[in-house]
Amino acid sequence: MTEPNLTTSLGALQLANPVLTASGTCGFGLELTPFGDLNQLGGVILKGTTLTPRAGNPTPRLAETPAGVLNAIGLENPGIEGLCRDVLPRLTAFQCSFLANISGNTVEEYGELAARLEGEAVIAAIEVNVSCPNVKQGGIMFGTQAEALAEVTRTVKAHTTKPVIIKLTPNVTDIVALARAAAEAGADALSLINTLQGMAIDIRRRRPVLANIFGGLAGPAIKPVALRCVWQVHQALPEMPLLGGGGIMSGEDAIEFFLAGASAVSIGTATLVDPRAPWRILAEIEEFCRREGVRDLGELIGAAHRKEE
Amino acid sequence: MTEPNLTTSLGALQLANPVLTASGTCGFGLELTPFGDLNQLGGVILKGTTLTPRAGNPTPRLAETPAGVLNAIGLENPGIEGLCRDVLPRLTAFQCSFLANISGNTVEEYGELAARLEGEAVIAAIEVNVSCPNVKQGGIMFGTQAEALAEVTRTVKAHTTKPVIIKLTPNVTDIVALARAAAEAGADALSLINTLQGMAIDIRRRRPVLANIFGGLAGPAIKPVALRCVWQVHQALPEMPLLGGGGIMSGEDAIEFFLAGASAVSIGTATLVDPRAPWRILAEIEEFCRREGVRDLGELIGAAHRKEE
Amino acid sequence: MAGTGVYNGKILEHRHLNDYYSLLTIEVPEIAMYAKPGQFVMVACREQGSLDPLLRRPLSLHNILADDGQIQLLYQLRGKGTTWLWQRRPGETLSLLGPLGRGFRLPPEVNKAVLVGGGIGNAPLLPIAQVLAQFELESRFFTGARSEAHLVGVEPIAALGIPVHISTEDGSVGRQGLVTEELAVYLERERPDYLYACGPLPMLKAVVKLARQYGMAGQVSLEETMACGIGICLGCDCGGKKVCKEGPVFAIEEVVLND
Amino acid sequence: MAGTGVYNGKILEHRHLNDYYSLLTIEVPEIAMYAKPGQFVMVACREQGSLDPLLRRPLSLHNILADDGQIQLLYQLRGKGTTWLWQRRPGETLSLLGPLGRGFRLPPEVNKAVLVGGGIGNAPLLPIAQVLAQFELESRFFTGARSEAHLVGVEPIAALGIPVHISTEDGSVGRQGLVTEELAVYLERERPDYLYACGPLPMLKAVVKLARQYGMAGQVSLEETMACGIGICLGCDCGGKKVCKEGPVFAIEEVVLND
Ligand SMILES: Cc1cc2nc3c(=O)[nH]c(=O)nc-3n(C[C@H](O)[C@H](O)[C@H](O)COP(=O)(O)OP(=O)(O)OC[C@H]3O[C@@H](n4cnc5c(N)ncnc54)[C@H](O)[C@@H]3O)c2cc1C
Ligand SMILES: Cc1cc2nc3c(=O)[nH]c(=O)nc-3n(C[C@H](O)[C@H](O)[C@H](O)COP(=O)(O)OP(=O)(O)OC[C@H]3O[C@@H](n4cnc5c(N)ncnc54)[C@H](O)[C@@H]3O)c2cc1C
Ligand SMILES: Cc1cc2nc3c(=O)[nH]c(=O)nc-3n(C[C@H](O)[C@H](O)[C@H](O)COP(=O)(O)O)c2cc1C
Ligand SMILES: Cc1cc2nc3c(=O)[nH]c(=O)nc-3n(C[C@H](O)[C@H](O)[C@H](O)COP(=O)(O)O)c2cc1C
Ligand code: FES
Ligand code: FES
Repeated sequence: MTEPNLTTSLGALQLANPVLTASGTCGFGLELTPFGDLNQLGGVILKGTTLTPRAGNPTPRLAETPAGVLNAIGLENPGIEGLCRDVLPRLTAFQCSFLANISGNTVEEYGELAARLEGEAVIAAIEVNVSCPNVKQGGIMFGTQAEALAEVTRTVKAHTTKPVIIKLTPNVTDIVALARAAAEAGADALSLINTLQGMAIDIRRRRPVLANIFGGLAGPAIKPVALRCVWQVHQALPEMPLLGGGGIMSGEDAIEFFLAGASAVSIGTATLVDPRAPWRILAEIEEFCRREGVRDLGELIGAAHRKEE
Repeated sequence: MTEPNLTTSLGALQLANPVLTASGTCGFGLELTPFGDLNQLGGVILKGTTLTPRAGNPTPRLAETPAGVLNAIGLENPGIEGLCRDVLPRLTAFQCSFLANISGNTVEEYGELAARLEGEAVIAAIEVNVSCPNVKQGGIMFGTQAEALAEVTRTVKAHTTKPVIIKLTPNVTDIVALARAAAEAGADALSLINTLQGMAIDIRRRRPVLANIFGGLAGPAIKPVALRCVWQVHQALPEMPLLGGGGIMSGEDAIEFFLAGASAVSIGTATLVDPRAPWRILAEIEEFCRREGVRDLGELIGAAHRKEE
Repeated sequence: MAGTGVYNGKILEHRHLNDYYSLLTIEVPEIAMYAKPGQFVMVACREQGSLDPLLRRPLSLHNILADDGQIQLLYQLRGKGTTWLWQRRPGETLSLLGPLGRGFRLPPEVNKAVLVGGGIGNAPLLPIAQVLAQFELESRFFTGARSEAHLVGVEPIAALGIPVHISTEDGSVGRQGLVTEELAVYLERERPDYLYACGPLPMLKAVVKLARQYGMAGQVSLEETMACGIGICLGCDCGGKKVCKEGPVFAIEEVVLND
Repeated sequence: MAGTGVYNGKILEHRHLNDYYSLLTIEVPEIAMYAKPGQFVMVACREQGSLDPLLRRPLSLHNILADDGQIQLLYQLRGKGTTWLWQRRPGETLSLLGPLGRGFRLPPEVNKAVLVGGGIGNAPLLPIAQVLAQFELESRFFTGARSEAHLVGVEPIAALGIPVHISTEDGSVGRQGLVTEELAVYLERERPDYLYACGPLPMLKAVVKLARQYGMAGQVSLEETMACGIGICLGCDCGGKKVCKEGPVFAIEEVVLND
C-alpha cells in the first residue's frame, strides 16, 4: 500500500505534514533538536515575540491541574530585534516551516512586528496572538472584541505579504463571531485555541499558586473545548483553513481535530511532557491513516460534519 | 479542641454546612440514601426542572474526556407538576435543605416555575439554570447576555419569596459583567460554574461521540476555570454570596473554592464517580479545619484575596 | 438492593485467556453476598489519586461465588479502562461499586429456555444459566462470535450440562454464520418459550425480532454509556428508562431498541 | 548534553527509608553513562495511558553508578507524583527524561570545601562529594533537618570519609539549631574557600549571605516548579535564567534569590 499523503496547507502556507509545535512550548525549535529532526515536522511556531524584550512574570509561573497545566510565563522573550539578530540566522539551517508568533500592546505594535519580519525569509507565516491586553482600551484582550480583533488583523495584513494566522482565544461568548471578524478582516487562516483562563490556590499558603494569580490552562483537560471551537468555526466558515490545537497528546487526538475541521494541528503541552511528542504524534497519524485506508489527509478534514450514509 | 463551626449561608438560605450536591448529579437526592444520610449534607440541589416533562436527548449522552465528562442529558425531567406531585412529598421526611433547579425556554416560563414552587415548603431556595437557549431570541443562552439574564433574575424574584441563586455559565467573555447584571437584578446569591461547552469525536465512526454533538464539560478538568470565575466575581462583588463548584473531588478542592470566595460548594461529577463523595468531602473539610486550626468556615471564605502579612 | 456500596475487592486471580479476554477473580464478600444474576459492578480503573480515566467502568458479574465471598468478572480489552485493568495483579485492590441494576429474573413458568450470547455478551449469562440448571429446566445456549478467538465464556455454561450451539462468522469453529441464523432454525423447530440474551446491539435487535415473531417472552441485557451506575446522572437512557437502574436487563416486551 | 533523552528505567530496588523518604535504584544505562553530579531527571509519575498527574517530576541524581548502568534517586514523599512513585515495585518500569541541567562543577583551585545540605537537599550532594573525596580535597559536610527522622542521605557521604556536622531544629540528633549557625562558626574559624549547597530556599539564602560575607566562591542547586526540564517552556525562571537548563546549579556570584 502506498504511503498516505499528509501534505496540507493553511492558506498560502504549504506544509509537508500537519504537525506543528505550538508557540511557547518548543522554545525556538533549536531546543528540540536533541530529540528529533525538525525537518520532519510540518512546522515550528516560535515563542511569542513582542516589540521590546520582556522578562516575563515572577515565579511560580506554572501550576499543574488535573490533566492540565496553568502557565503565566508573561511572554518572556528577547524582543523582535533579539529574535531577528540572535535566533533567526540559526534557523536557516533547517528546511521546515518556521512561523513567528507575535503579541502587541497596541494595534500599531502588531503592525510594526509584522513589518519587521517581512524581510526575514526564514519566517514562512505569522501567527498572531490576540490573547494580550489592549493597553489603549483598558486592558481588555484584543481577542475578545470583534472590532479590535479585526483592526489587528487588518493592520498585520497591511504590513506583511506572508500568510497571517489569527490565533483565537476560547475565553469568549461567541467564538464564531470572532472568527468571522478575523476572516472578514483578511486572515488567511485561524488558529484555535489559545489557553483557557484559570487559576489554582495553594491551600497551605492560602494564596494563588501562580505569582500572577491567573494563568492559561492548557493540556488534555481543554481538548473538549478546543474541539468544540474548531467544529463551530469550521461549520460557520467551511472555507477558512484552521490550525487546531489544545490538549493533543496522541495521533488519535490529532485525528479528532482533523475530523472537526482542522487542516493542521499544533502540539503544545504534549511536548513539555515528552519532547519527542511531535514526532510520535506524526507517526501515529500516519499509522492511523494506513490502518484505516486513508490515502490523503484531506479525506479526514471536516469529515465528522458529514452525516453518515 | 472544639469542633470547627461549618454553618454557612447563601443570602437568606442558612446551611448546616457548606456541602451541597449539584443539580443533575444527585437525582432527587433519594437515589443517594443508600450511600449516606441526606440530613448530614448542607443541601441537595434537585435535578433541573422544566415546565413540561422532557424526554431528554438521544444517547449517547455521555462521553468521558481527560479528567472530565461531557454530558448532553437534555434536561430529562418529569416537569414541574411531576416534581411537585411525585417527588417533593417524599422529601419532607428529611431535614436538609432542598433547592430546586429551574430551566425555562422563555422568561415567562422561569416566572411560572418559580411561582409554582412558592407554596412548596420543602423547597428552601431556587437555583436558576440560565444555560438554556432563549427560544424567543434565536436560541442564544440566557446566561450569556446581561440584559436577558437580568430579566430572568427579576422575573424569578418577582414570583418567589425564596432565596434566588442564579447559576452562571462560564461560556462567556466577561463573567463579572454577567454576575453584576444578576446581582443588580436582585439575585440573592450566585452559583459558579455550570459546565463548559465541549465535544468529543469518535475517530472510528468519524462522528461526534454525543448524539447531540455538543455537551457540557464537568469534572476536575474544569476546576481551574471554575476557581478563576469564583475569584473574579468575589473580587468584583465581595458582598455577594457565592456557591462554588466545578471539579471538586476532595475536601482540599473545596477549600480552594472557599479561599477564592465561595460560601458553600456544590459537588457534581465526584458523586457520579463515588456516591459517597459529598459525605467524604464534608469530612475532609472538617479534617482540614481541625488540622489547620480553623474554628469557623468564615475564616477561609475569600481569604486568598488578602495579601500575606 | 440491600448492600449496594463502594467496596474494596482484592484480586485473587487474574487470568488472561487470550489477547482479547481476561477473567478476574475478586474477593469482595459485601457484593458476592447480595448480587443476583445479570447485575453488574462499576469498577474504578485507575490508581488512587489519579483522576484519569475519571469514570468507573460497568462490568457484569460473570460468576457470583456467594459462599466464598468472591465474584468473577470476564472482560474484553477495549480502551483506557480495560487496558489499566489488564495490568492488575493478584493481591492488588480494586474499588467496586455494586451490586447494581436489575438482573435476570426467573419467569414464573418456563418449560424450555434458550440463552443467546454474542461475544463478550456471554459474560452475564453464566449466573442465570446456573439457575436454569439448578431448577433442571430444559435449556440451550446459542452463542456467536467473529472467530474462535472471540468465543469466550462458553465452557462454564457447557459444564452445567446445557447443550451449546456455536456459530462463528468466519466458520473457524462451529457453524459458519450469525448466531441468530442457527437460533431461528431452532425456534422454528422447537418453539421454546423463554429467551435470555446479551450481546452487541445488532444481534439483540435480531434476537428481539425473532422472539416477537415466535411470540416468545424473554429478557435482554443492554449496554449504554454510563457515568454513575446508580440512576443519578440520567446518562444511560433507553426509551425513558435508566439502563443502570431499571435495567440492564429488560423484558423483551418493554424494550425499545433504536438505531 | 550528549545522550539526553527519554528512557525506560527498570526499578531494581525500592527502599522506603522511613515514612518520609525513599531510595530508588534504577537500571538505565543511557542516563547513568552520561550523567554528571548535580544533574537531574524528569520522572513520569503515572501509569502509561493515564494523563494525571500530567507533568513529570524533577528529581536529582543521588547516585550515578556509571559502570553498572544504574542511578539512584532519593526522594521525599510530598504530593500526587511522589505518592505514586512511593508505590512502585522492583521490576516495574519508569519513564525518565535526562540527564538534565548543568550540575556541580569542580572549580579550578580548591583547598578546603564545604558541602551544605538541608533536608532532602542532601540528595544531589553525594555525587559531588564523591568527586571531592576522589581528588582527596579536604572537605566537610554540614547538614540540617527538622528532626532526626528528617535527616536523610548522610551516611553515604560520611562513608567517603568526609566529616559530618549535623544540626536539627529539635535537637533530636546533633547540635540543636539551624545548619547555618554551625556553618557560620566553622567559616569564621577555618575559612574554607569553596561551598556547595542544596536545600530549602531560606537555608540557601542564609548560606549565600554567609558565603558573601566570607568572600567565598561556591555553587548552589536551586528548585523551581518545572514543566519541561529542557528549556522550552520558560516556566522555571530565576533572574532571567532557566533553572532547568542554565541550572539547577548556579555559581553563588550569579544567583539572585528573591522572596
Ligand atoms: C451493564 C453493562 C455491563 C457490561 N458488562 C461487561 C462485561 O461483563 N464484560 C465486558 O468486557 N464488557 C462489559 N460491558 C462493556 C464495558 O463496560 C466496556 O467495554 C468498558 O467500559 C470499556 O471501557 P474502556 O475504558 O476499556 O474503553 P473506552 O472506549 O476507553 O471507554 C470510554 C468510555 O466509554 C464507555 N464504554 C465503552 N464501551 C462501552 C460499552 N460497550 N458499553 C458501555 N459503555 C462503554 C466506557 O465505560 C467509558 O466511559 C458492560 C457494559 C454495561 C453497560
Ligand atoms: C532540579 C530539581 C531537583 C530536585 N531533586 C529532588 C530530589 O532529589 N529529591 C526530592 O525529594 N525532591 C527533589 N526535588 C523536588 C521535587 O521535584 C518535588 O518534591 C516533587 O516534584 C513533588 O511532586 P509531588 O507530585 O509529590 O508534589 P505536588 O505538590 O503534588 O506537586 C505539584 C507540582 O508542583 C511541583 N513541585 C512540588 N514541589 C516542588 C519543589 N520542591 N520543586 C519543584 N517543583 C515542585 C511538582 O513537580 C508538580 O509539578 C527537586 C526539584 C528540582 C526542581
Ligand atoms: C508554557 C506555555 C507557554 C505558551 N506561550 C505562548 C505564546 O507565547 N504565544 C501563544 O500564542 N501561545 C502560547 N501558549 C499557548 C500554546 O501555544 C497553545 O495554544 C496552548 O498551550 C494549547 O495547546 P496545548 O493544550 O497543546 O498545550 C503557551 C502555552 C504554554 C503551556
Ligand atoms: C450529568 C450531569 C447533569 C447535569 N444536569 C444539570 C441540571 O439539570 N441543571 C444544572 O443547573 N446543572 C446541571 N449539571 C451541571 C452540574 O450541576 C455542575 O454545575 C457541573 O457538573 C460542574 O460541577 P462538577 O464539575 O462538580 O460536576 C449537570 C452536570 C452533569 C455532569
Ligand atoms: S449511569 Fe447514571 S443514571 Fe444510569
Ligand atoms: S522547566 Fe521548562 S524551561 Fe525550565
